[in-house]
Amino acid sequence: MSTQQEQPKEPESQEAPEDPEMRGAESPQQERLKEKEQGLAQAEAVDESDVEGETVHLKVFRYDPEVEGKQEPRFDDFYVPFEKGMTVLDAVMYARDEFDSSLTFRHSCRQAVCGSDAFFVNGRQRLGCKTQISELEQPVRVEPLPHQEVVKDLVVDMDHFYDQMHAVEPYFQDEDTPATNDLEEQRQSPENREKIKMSSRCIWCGACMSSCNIAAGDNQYLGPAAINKAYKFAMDDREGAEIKEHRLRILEQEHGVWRCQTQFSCTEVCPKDIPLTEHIQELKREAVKKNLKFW
Amino acid sequence: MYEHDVIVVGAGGAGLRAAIAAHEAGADTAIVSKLHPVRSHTGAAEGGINAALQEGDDWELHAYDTMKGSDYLADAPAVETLAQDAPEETIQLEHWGMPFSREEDGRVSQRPFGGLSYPRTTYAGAETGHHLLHTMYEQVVKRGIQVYDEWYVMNLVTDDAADPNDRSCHGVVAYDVQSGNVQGFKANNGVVLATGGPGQAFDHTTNAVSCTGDGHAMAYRAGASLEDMEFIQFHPTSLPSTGVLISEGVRGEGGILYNAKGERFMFEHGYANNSGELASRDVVARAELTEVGEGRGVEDEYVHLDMRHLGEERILDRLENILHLAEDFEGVDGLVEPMPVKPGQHYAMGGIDVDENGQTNIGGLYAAGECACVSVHGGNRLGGNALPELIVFGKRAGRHAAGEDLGEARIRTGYGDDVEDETETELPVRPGEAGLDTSSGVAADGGGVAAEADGLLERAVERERARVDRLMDKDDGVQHAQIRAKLQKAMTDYVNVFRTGDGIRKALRVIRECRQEYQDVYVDDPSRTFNTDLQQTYETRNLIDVAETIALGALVRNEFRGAHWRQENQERRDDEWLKHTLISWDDGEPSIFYRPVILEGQDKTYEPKERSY
Amino acid sequence: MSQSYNRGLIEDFGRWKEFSAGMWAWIFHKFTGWMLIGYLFTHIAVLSTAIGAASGDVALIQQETDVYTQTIQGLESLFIIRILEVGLLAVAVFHILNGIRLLMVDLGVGLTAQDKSFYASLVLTGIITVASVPTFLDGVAL
Amino acid sequence: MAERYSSFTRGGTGWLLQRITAAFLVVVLAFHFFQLHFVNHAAEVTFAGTQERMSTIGYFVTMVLFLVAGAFHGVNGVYNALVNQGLEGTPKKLVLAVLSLAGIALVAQGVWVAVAMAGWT
Repeated sequence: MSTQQEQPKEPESQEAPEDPEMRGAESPQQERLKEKEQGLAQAEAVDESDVEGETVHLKVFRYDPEVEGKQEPRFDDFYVPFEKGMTVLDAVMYARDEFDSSLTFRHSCRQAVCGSDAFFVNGRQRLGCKTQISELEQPVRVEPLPHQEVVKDLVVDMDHFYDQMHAVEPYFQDEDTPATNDLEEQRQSPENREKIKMSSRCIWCGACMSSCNIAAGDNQYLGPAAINKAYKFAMDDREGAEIKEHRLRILEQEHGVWRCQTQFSCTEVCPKDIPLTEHIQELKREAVKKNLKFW
Repeated sequence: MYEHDVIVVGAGGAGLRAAIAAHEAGADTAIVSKLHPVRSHTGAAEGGINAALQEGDDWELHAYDTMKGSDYLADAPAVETLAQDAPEETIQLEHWGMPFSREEDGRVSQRPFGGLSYPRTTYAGAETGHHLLHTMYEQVVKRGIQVYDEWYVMNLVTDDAADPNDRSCHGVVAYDVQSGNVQGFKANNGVVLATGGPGQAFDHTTNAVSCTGDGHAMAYRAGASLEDMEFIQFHPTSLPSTGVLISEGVRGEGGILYNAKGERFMFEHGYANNSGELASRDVVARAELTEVGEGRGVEDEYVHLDMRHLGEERILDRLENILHLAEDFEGVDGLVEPMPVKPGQHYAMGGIDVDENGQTNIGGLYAAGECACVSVHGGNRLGGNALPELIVFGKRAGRHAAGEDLGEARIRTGYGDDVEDETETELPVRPGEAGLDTSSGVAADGGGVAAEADGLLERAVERERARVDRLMDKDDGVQHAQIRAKLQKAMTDYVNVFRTGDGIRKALRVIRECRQEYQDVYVDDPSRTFNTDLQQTYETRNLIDVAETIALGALVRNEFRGAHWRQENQERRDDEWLKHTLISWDDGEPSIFYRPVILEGQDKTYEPKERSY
Repeated sequence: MSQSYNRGLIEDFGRWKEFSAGMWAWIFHKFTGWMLIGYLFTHIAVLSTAIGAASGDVALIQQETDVYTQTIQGLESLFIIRILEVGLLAVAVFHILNGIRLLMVDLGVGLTAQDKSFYASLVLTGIITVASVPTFLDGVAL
Repeated sequence: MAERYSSFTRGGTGWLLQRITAAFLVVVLAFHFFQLHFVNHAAEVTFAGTQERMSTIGYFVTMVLFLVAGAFHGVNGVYNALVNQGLEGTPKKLVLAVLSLAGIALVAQGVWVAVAMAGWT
């Protein structure tokens, strides 16, 4: 079954005809909307002159292990009407809802916080919902994240990523926290909170891991996201020195921080602007300091 | 078949908290969620967690503020439980390492929030929900609680005793999204629904695309009642194209709303002569839509939120993330141009009818979080009250499901002696299931005459497998996206901020059409692997059920209370309406009844007052 | 990582056109590193061959016709060797400059300027190489 | 899954040594190049000149350290590059052995050359 999409001749054919029943009571707004529709084509041509035509040309990676014709990966073309503010996610959602319901990708919050929709867009790991179409060269190539097993279309297997995240004991450990019913909080200085602020922003999208050439080669390498997760705890003063040492022991394993080759690709693709390389480097120094007590 | 003591459906804040609590109570607990836990929509919450922590503040003030904010439609036992438990639960989060924003002395910071008489909102930057979600997921990892992520729960398994109050829930049927494998999950003790809000019933919402009211619809069809569904909070400032939320903080810092003519309409058109842009959410949302409706909207769709006059320095210091949101999601630079905003569906105050222990009227079935209605928020939720609800009632539901004794609940659930039947409201169409075959006499969707739990489970699994086969084998018909779009549009057009009897009736007609079209729905994607088409087709069915209850509730409640506004009766009518709207799926056809609000608290009674700030 | 199918050049080095500064720096550093270690082995081998054949005869040494001297000077009289030496210099200078950049990165200094410092290493390498060409090619005939 | 990692911490030591040798090499390599191409033009290198330099004890020691550092830095760099590309198990051990031997042989050969140059044979 081919789902190749021909370029529509008339862009307005994309617009569903207005059902008069669906409209609200007669109001000045409705009348103006009618007027507006008439002048629409003209206005858009002016407004979006910076975008090639009025449609977005998407080339989307397709693969499905059990559907004939999709077992060999291929690229499908979709032509989606452009709207101001349209993101890559909006475009693939449009393609799915209007052209091919089998187009598969993860997405949820649409506001860059759930981390579901990291794709490989025009050769770079990006969040689909956070990437404006108008900033991309066309055709917009949308592929699943590299270095991860593709389950179907844009969906990749995240299990390995989750395993690595879990490998750094990603949970607060402190044996002597006060009882909660005393309502006694642990004190933390605003400076210390500030120090871990960026690291705590990680949304587990996996873009960093996918961009990392070393993680691709060394399957056991913890990867930037997991190390950053560990950084968040290791640098948090609320955890005691002993636990920090324990955390560093996990991180300084052969497949821990040392594998980082400071290529900065993780830092560059991180949609939350977390300085991942910087955090990894700081942990390397911490580990060395721990081993050379006289530092 | 999988078997656990407690099955938690959904892995947002409430689900994770429930799972941790059930695990700590000694139950073998598992989470079944259609998303990996960290993808849950709790992560999008920005504001904070209300908890009376500081000296000078106490839980009674918090309870009072919440009752007032609810427009006296919240039940006092629920509100008082929330206010009493929130401090300890917040401190618990702190002990689990949640990175709260801090004061100079190292204490957790608290800031003032709308409708609160004391600065009691604890927060972690402008991403409190993100930190809450991740902190709790970390604790789930620590405890090794089993998580079935990307398993979509299709239905609950209940027996079908004639009276829903006599039914009990034995588990769920779910399918592994990755492989398409349908399996039963047996719950020896209980099932906790924590599936979040129904925002996708509207086409313009700040909610995630996963917020499809699955829990509401499944519980509803199984015989649990839904409560106060008509109360939907609309946020006045969401971006027009995506519905991404622009925090109230912009107006708090001095951002100004303008219409297309450049008028500061909140003042110039007299919507709120005192507070202006800082009037409560419902007032501002109505003002914006009035402007657009009267022809003063920009592009006939939205208004402008301008913060340029605050100056680059102040904006970068306090509202930096707003700049990113406007840039990333709308392509607008908030430093050089005003940002387009319009009201968007934001939160559902109503939900599955539960008591303060999280229990529904069905034995062994619990609900917590946005999908539940304890009722804490009544007619209108205060900012900062959603997150404490998750942790307080998530924990209670988890503990109770695991078999701990939390004492007798004061709140009643389901149809009982204390309810009042709906005096016939004229309905434009017959709501409820289309093509319903009533001859079989099957009430609950989990169905089958009461039998051994294993037998019920097997039958339910078989039924869902058959349903999947039917949807997949069908080669033509209607696709769910079409139905969903139609439903969402009708809800936004007619059951939005402004509601008229005629409009709601129109919506009910469209919903009926959607139901009929759904009879002909098919799944085009032939693959069993990660078939989101199939999943969304299931979700659309749930949305239809939930949308209908929202519209029905909105139709019968002929008054203006909290977020619910009716053209015909633009005032609060305490004489008649100090009661909850309840809807239950009675043999496939909704029936409506009411239960009085409980205003008697532990030590005092909350007397309804005018809600003015 | 194993793939259930072949994504061809979609991954890794097939994407070289889309590499950013840090990635290029890494590639060049590895590449120059391999060349330098290769050269080190060759260098020691050549020297030891020459030393092995060196007679140690004082007279020959003083006449500068010792095998060692002849080997070195013989090689040095070849234009191709001089060109290779310029290449070696470029390789070594880049490896040194980028190495300094990497040491700074390790110390957490100037991470936000990591791309700029890479370009700076490239430019400096170019300048030093070009500037040293006259010295390297001094006194050799084509 | 932390147990997957052994308590094998040579990564840290190796990483640190790689940096220390790097810092040393930066200086000495620059000196070496300068010495043999700018101060003394390579074309004019004679055994006599070499012997004169090499028989100075400081120069000799520096050159030997230079060799050891270079050999370690190079061999360790090659090894890490291979490990980063996913070299594991027996091949990894084999490569480590071969590279270590090659490194030792290089140092041995180089020291012999230096000694010969200095004329102490």
